[in-house]
Amino acid sequence: MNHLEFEKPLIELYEKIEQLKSLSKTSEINLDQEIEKIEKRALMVKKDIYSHLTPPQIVQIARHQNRPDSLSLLHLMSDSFVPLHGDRLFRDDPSIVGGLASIGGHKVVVIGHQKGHDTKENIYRNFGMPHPEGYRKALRLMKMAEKFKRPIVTLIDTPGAYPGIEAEERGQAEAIARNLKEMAAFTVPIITFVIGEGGSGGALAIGVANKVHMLEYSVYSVISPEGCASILFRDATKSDLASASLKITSEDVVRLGIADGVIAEPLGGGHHDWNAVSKCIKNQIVSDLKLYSKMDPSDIMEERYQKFRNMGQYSS
Amino acid sequence: MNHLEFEKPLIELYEKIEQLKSLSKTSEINLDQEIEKIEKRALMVKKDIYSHLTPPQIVQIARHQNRPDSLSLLHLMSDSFVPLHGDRLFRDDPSIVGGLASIGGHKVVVIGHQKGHDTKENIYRNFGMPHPEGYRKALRLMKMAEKFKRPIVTLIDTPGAYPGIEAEERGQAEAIARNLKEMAAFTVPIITFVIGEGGSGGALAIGVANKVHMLEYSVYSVISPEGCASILFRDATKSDLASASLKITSEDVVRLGIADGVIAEPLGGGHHDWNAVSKCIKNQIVSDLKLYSKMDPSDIMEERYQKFRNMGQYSS
Amino acid sequence: MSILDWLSKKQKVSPQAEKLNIPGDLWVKCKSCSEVMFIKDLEKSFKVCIHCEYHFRITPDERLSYLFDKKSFKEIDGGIKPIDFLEFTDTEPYKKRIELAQKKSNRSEAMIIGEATLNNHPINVGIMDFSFMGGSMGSVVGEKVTRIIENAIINKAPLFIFTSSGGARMQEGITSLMQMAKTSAALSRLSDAGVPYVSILCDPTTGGTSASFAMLGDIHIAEPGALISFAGPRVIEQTIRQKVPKGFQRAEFLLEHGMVDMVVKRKDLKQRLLDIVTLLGVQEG
Amino acid sequence: MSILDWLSKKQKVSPQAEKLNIPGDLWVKCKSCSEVMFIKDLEKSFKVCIHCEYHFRITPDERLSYLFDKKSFKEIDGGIKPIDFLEFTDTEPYKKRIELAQKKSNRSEAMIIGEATLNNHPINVGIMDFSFMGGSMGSVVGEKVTRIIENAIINKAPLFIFTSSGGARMQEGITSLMQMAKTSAALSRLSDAGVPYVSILCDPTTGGTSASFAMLGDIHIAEPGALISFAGPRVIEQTIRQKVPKGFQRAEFLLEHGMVDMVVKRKDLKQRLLDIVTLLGVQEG
Ligand SMILES: [Zn+2]
Ligand SMILES: [Zn+2]
Repeated sequence: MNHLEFEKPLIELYEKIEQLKSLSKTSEINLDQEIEKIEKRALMVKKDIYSHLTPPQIVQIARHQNRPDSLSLLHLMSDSFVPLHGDRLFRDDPSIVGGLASIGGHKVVVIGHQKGHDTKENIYRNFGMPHPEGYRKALRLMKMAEKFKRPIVTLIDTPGAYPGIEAEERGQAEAIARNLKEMAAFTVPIITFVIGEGGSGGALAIGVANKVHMLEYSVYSVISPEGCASILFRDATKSDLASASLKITSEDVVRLGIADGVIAEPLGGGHHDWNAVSKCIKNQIVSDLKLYSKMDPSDIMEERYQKFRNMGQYSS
Repeated sequence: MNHLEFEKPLIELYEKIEQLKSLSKTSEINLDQEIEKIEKRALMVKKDIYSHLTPPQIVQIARHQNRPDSLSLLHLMSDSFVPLHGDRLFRDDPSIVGGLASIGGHKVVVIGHQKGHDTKENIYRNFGMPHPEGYRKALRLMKMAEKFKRPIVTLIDTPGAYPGIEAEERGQAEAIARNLKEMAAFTVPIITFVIGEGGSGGALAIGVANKVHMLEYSVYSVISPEGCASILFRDATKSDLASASLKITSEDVVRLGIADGVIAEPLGGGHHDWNAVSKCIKNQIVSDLKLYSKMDPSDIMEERYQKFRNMGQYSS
Repeated sequence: MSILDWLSKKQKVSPQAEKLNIPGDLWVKCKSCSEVMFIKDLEKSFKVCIHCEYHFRITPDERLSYLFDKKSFKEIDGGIKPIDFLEFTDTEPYKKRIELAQKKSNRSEAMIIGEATLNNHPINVGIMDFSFMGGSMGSVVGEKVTRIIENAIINKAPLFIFTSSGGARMQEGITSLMQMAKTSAALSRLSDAGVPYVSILCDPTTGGTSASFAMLGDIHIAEPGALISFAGPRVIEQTIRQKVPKGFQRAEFLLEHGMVDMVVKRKDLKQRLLDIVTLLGVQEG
Repeated sequence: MSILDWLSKKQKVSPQAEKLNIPGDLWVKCKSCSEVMFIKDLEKSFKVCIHCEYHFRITPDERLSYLFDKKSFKEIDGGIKPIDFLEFTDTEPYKKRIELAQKKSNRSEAMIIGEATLNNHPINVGIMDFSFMGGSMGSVVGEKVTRIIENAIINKAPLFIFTSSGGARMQEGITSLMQMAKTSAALSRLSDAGVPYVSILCDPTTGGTSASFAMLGDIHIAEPGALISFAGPRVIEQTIRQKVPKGFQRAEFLLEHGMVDMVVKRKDLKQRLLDIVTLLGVQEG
């Protein structure tokens, strides 16, 4: 597993524990007490680190290579899952996945950005950055959900839209905009989870939801800290400052009224326990859908509309 | 002007008339009586030829290089015309044109296949053979018509869908099929004119109409006579036979119950008088729309549905 | 079953399998990989080559037996028959072609429709038969597709259509073209009724069939290697002199190009359809 | 008008025109073709270069005067003002940036909305002002776009929005991103109401503005040469090291790629809008 830089004190303790364990085995000296002591200390250090995370550190966790990905979470939380492909227009975009699923007895349509866990996967998935056909695939699946009255669950995990020639040629601005407009009018509930990076328009394009939940160490931002640093701060090295200024952590986004709640992650981050993460998401889905199953379709649409209608701070 | 082969006797008479005229000018001999005689004869020959046209001859007229094209007809018959472009997905396909128009006081959305009158134009227009984006542009405009309750007028003039790699890659089967399905559900009236070639799926993709009118020398066919000859007759030279067997002339197609009526063309074919053709089409549009303006939207849809629902001959 | 019965049955159901001159005729050679296998093994594997997974074309009866509950299929409108209303003759009269095809297939047309059950889920089914005049769509196929759609609108059970067709039936002229509009229009009403439609695209699905009901499924499943196109490779190469790339217009190509949801091996198809019916087929509330 | 007034006005409205050191300052040099022309001639030609037809960026007031009936524009909600709710500071505090922009433009934000008439046809109008912090969309722009949409839903008159914007206003963080959803959602209701919306895309229309209300018109009109993109050329070149081709993401490129209906010269725009309003704007029956 890749370790994050700020976990260094912790990693050193773990290494010590390993050394002692191996020593105790080869030398037959009982070091159990020693080990236990250091283990306790490690836990304290871990708790300490994770209770004082800075925004840039959270960004690192959100982007962690072992962060649970959409497909894995969907498989973990679904009783049954049928992946569907294609926008029926141009291409199947591997950076957006989706399909039919049964989650805790609820039959839903699921959609998510898909990153990889190694370079090969990431190239195939375009690092989770959709082309227009990805948004259009998502829209096709959402329309199917609306047609068959299935709630929609989306998982956001993307650095953002893809800044490439072909993505522009094929109209990614139009594709994103259309999703925003169409999602506003669906009468089935839409539940969104930001599970890693929520990057700009590429994230929002599947995020116009009745409920937007953020995993504890996920981020949601109008622009990447790096982009913001180079454009606004005119200094690419100031991305840490930018990440703090932009207010992108789950706590901040909820405080701003943009997300509805934070879903706690296992101590040390979701990448240590995908199963636990999937369970938390599943529980949230089940509890949300219980609520919406009693609600009128037009009220569900109205709730979502008003939620976004009221976003913004200004003086009049 | 290009002359058709079967007009040869006529052309010879015209040439004679020209010779006499020029002779009478240079020699100052009065040949008016002679000329008048041959002119009368030419008219008789013309009437004779055009009252005994064979299907392959009609195919030639339908494909005539000076056949009035959609854009020209639209400009001629519209009081006001705003061309619109693009499928909002991939490309603007020059082989399909369309826009907003006012025709005889009726505000409508118009769509048509577009051929050229010379090689350069034809290459630009892909000889009137759409790519998928053409059908998708047409669908976008038709949806706009439905949204704003504007009747739809379509002009069919295409050899057919484009048998090319890119057209297949981008899903022309899907694009045609989707149009057929969506057109069935529109509540605004759809009036279609086959103005030249009505070639296969590429034609039908804008032809699911309440009224399908055919210009006298237009054809409408499931496959080109050439294609049919090489596939069914296993002999590419038998296209004349195929064109007769397939029953593709306006008269035949009306007799089969697929088209609603024939719009007479000027003697000698529409290519001699675009203006006259445009007036006939305009009159038909105005008279049709007068009818539909009194009809309930759901009845308009139902009429179109039943029309196509009942096509087919079988024994049960 | 006598050996003669068995042989005659085999001949009917394995049009693509090259018969070998081996005593008893118990072997077939795969058209794709040229490997030889026991016909019994081929049949056990859903008529999929045990060496290269090439999917042989199969008959409607075989499809029914692979997927649906035993004897659950009840045919609808089996008696609709084609008419030669254009008195069309190419290298042979259409009338004669029809008779021949009917005799060969023991079926009146290139498609059967009916109701069946899939693990007790009621399903509306349409299956095309490529061996009947290339599965071409004339008035009868168009009418049958439309009727099974209308049936689904009434009984609200999911609709599965298995396509295998060279396109429109030219011998019925412009009327065959109109079957595209007719079937697609009917599907528009099926959509309004909220009934799921799964289109299963089998080899080959081309021309007017692909450009109408085959491409209008809520979900598109393709059989591995199936040719799916509007204009097929030969038409493209002949008409515009473009050489088509390898794998062009095959099921896997269409998956990449966003036109089908999945390519499913014949042995996995039943479970996949069952999952879809479970997830999409039963309306809540 | 005194020469000083005239000068100060000119400076405001011609940010792209390079001033020449010629007595009286009556000349401008075109940014595109470098030709020099009388500023009077430039203004007579709708701020379009008389040599190369380069379309200079213009102010909302100029747009109003070019298109709508004299004094017909009634501003709506001109008093909504931005707040620095994140206490954001980059190279300068957001608060200070706002103040500066307000002072420079004599406007409270990067957009005006209101009602006007076009040859007596009532129109709902929104015009963005690129000179105000790059026309960036924060809470105020988002709210104003939404309000003019809501206004149109009530009065049923067509909506024209002239976009000119670098995208979302980063200084308002995630809240600025949400303006994309908010404005697009409002347009969904405008569609339901059957009110025509013409989006006029002016130079530049990029980022979150292009990926929301700018791209959701019933009809898209682009000004010649306008840059229209989500990720602009510089972002693409920097991020993925792709060199963009000439003309990429310009109005004419978008026309070819199916994203806009027409590219209309400024001098022809009024007539075109009038035609559209006549053909689309008045509901029959
Ligand atoms: Zn094989
Ligand atoms: Zn210039």
